[in-house]
Amino acid sequence: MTIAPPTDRTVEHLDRGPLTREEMAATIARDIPDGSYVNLGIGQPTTVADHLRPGSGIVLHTENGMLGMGPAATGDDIDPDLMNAGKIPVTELPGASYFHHADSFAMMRGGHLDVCVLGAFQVSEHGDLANWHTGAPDAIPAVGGAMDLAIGAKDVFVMMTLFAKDGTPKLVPRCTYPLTGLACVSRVYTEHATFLVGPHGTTVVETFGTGVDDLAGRLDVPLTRIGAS
Amino acid sequence: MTIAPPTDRTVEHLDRGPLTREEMAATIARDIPDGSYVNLGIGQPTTVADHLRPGSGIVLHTENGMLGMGPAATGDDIDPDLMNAGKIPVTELPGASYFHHADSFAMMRGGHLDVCVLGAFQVSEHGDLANWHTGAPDAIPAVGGAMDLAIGAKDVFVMMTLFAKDGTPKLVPRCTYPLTGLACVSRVYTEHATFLVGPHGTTVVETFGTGVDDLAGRLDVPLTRIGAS
Amino acid sequence: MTVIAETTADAVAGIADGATVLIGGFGMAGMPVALIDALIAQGATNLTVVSNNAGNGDTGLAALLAAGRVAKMICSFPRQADSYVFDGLYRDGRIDLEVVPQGNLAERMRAAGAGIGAFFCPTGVGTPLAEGKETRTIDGRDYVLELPIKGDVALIGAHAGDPLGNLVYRKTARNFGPVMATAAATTIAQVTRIVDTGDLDPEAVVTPGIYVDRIVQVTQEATA
Amino acid sequence: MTVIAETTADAVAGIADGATVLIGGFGMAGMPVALIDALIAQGATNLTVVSNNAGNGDTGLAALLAAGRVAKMICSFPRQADSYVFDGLYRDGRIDLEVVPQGNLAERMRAAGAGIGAFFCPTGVGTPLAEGKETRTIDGRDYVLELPIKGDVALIGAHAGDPLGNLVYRKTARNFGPVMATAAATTIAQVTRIVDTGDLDPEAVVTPGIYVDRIVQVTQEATA
Repeated sequence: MTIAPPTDRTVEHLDRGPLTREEMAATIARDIPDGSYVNLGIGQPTTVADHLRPGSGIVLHTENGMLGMGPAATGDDIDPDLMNAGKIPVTELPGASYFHHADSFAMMRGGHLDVCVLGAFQVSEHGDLANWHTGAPDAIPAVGGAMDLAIGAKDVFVMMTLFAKDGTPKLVPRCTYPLTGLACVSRVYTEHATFLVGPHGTTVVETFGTGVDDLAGRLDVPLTRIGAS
Repeated sequence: MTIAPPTDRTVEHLDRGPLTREEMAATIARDIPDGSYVNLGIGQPTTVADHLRPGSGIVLHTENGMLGMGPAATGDDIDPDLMNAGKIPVTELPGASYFHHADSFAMMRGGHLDVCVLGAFQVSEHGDLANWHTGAPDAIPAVGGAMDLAIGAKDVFVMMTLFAKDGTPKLVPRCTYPLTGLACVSRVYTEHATFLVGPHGTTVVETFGTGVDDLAGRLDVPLTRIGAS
Repeated sequence: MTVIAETTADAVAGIADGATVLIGGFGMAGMPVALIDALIAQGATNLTVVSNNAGNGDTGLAALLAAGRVAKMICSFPRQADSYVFDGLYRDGRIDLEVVPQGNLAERMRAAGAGIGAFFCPTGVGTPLAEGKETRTIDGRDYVLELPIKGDVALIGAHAGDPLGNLVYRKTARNFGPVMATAAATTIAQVTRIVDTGDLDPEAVVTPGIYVDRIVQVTQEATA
Repeated sequence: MTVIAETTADAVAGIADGATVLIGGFGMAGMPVALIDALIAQGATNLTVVSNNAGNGDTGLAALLAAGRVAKMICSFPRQADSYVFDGLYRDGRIDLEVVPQGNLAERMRAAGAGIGAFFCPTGVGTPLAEGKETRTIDGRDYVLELPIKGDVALIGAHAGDPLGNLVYRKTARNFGPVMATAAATTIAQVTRIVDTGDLDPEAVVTPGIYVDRIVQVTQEATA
């Protein structure tokens, strides 16, 4: 982890409900420092782009070979040769550059990106990530760039719901789904709370519509507070 | 070795003297097929360029990052940003391209060049090359691109005098100088003869001003003839 | 030495049964559809295909798969919304699959092109895709040993090429093309435009002609 | 995030004693002479310098060596007609030397920038420069295991740069610059010209700004 948490004391927002998806995206955008190089994974993480501050100087990377990616393209701006990793047409900002796949993944693997934001099926209390395979025996395995992204930035932020549809926690002592990467996640953003994860375990940064004690009762992961020593 | 020898029978040119340096360069140029990608080592091998056939389509590579290198630059054509590996100003031909050092040496190491022409202190009968260090204890070691070039082409041709100034042969059973590469040379051009070298030993292609039997008496390397079976 | 092929049939002539064929493109960007169509007509079979995906819809790579020509796919992401041709073959046990993380796919081909025998890579450490592979801790970090992926043939799509085989690409259609061009014994490029030698800026050439064996011009109309 | 430095002194501020400094250039092409001069003035010492050569004449890298700031050179070709400064230090035992084949020098820095932990390389097999290194036969060919070379700082020369740090080079002055830019924690580029954001063709950018921490404009006059 290289980016400091946004607060020096755990904050419990009890006077409101859980974050909406939009609010989660905005929270992540708030926490990305100006001038960062950022890769936003396909799906939900892509929406973080809509909340980046104008003039922040944040540069978006897409692993299919571009820095300086702009918003989604519409109408006449759609160019079949210009798409993001989710194969959605995008635009080019001034100062963009193109490079081939080996150079693009060298950029990630070499630790040059500041932040990747990814979705997840599960994250362990120490930052292991499972986001590529549910382990279902009949699933066709498909990893794409997930394993490269998992190790591809100084900070890897996960954006996910805290609980699966069946109510089981997705922040877990140990991932039961096949792993994408070991000890690679530094922060987990959910609708109920934001967590730091890593070698020292899981720390709550902020809660939304709930408190740390309540969350501790719903998760199998020991939770600590920032500034509580 | 991928380029067939220029003759299907050993030829002894007894009605003339040894080749001049110019004639050696011309002989090598004659033996490089049309359309080849070629790297000419610094020093004598560079002169091969002067003898390439017009319209041959041969493209010259310089390991400091260029394909399509033209002749040496003179006068106003000298550009301090455009030089060959010997740091001599050169020119650019239509269809040239530039690339960085890692890409340039990947091109060599990956076996994409057809021919490298190098100088040598010694070559063994099986194609080992010694051309970077005389083994003198007070010499400052300096390898440059020699070891990369030695393995950097489908065919590595050596251009050298057959005997050192003290009269000792430079085509030897086993190199006594520190090696540049193992079993990498496919052909040796000298003023007295051209040899194929490799796993099956040394074969004489052509002689100039001498015969195979005479050469066999002056070298410690068993010599065979092409077409003598 | 680069040859300008008159037709896509000429361009793909001689591809052998059992060949490993690298196919460029990420989604449809950079996908050499005309060359794949020519390969289907050419008839080579029992192929191993290396490509990021495993075909979309019914055209291009999906059509090659549907024709039964591919024994094995090496790719990062076979499963897509419209990968039903591959999905069917896979579930029927009629095609082998090696899933490779996308960056490893690129780097393993880069290694093949660059004469690297193997490399220690941090991607996938501790995951099922590293099972059975040699691992090593270097300078405190864990790595998996990865081997090169060489092609017999590469089929790539580029924007413009010259008679020496120099290529430039357009935007994110560059993707795997330049890497695959280095990794195959024979590289075949379809380009939108063949320009005169000297028309490409030497500073901006992405794939030097040394990597390109055959190029063929395929107009936008023909690929649509 | 790239910072435009007003002066070469600002550009090299903070380089620490004992740092590993990658210095671009092949001969004088691409050599960041103004940055080296600034480094001499800045005063950092006990440096390890990685560069293809070990200085020419009395200026640039040779001047840094002459000032006694370099404890070790890692290079491919120290010995040149005018490398007398290095030669003297070496013969006096006042500088350490690691000689690396030129392509391995480039590839080891490329590995550092690309997150590769080590790689098996065919260059130098069976030679004195492979002594003591791990070797392995892969697919019938022999290789030597080579480790990354990381820099604390890279000093490189480029042609033009924009405020985001994107760089283009000129002709063979490109050489080691793009590789070193990826391999150092802090990359500092001297450029002949700083252009507006958007003025460089995105297809022709050689070093994306992500690799460049500081750029400083040095006019031709100032370097001559």
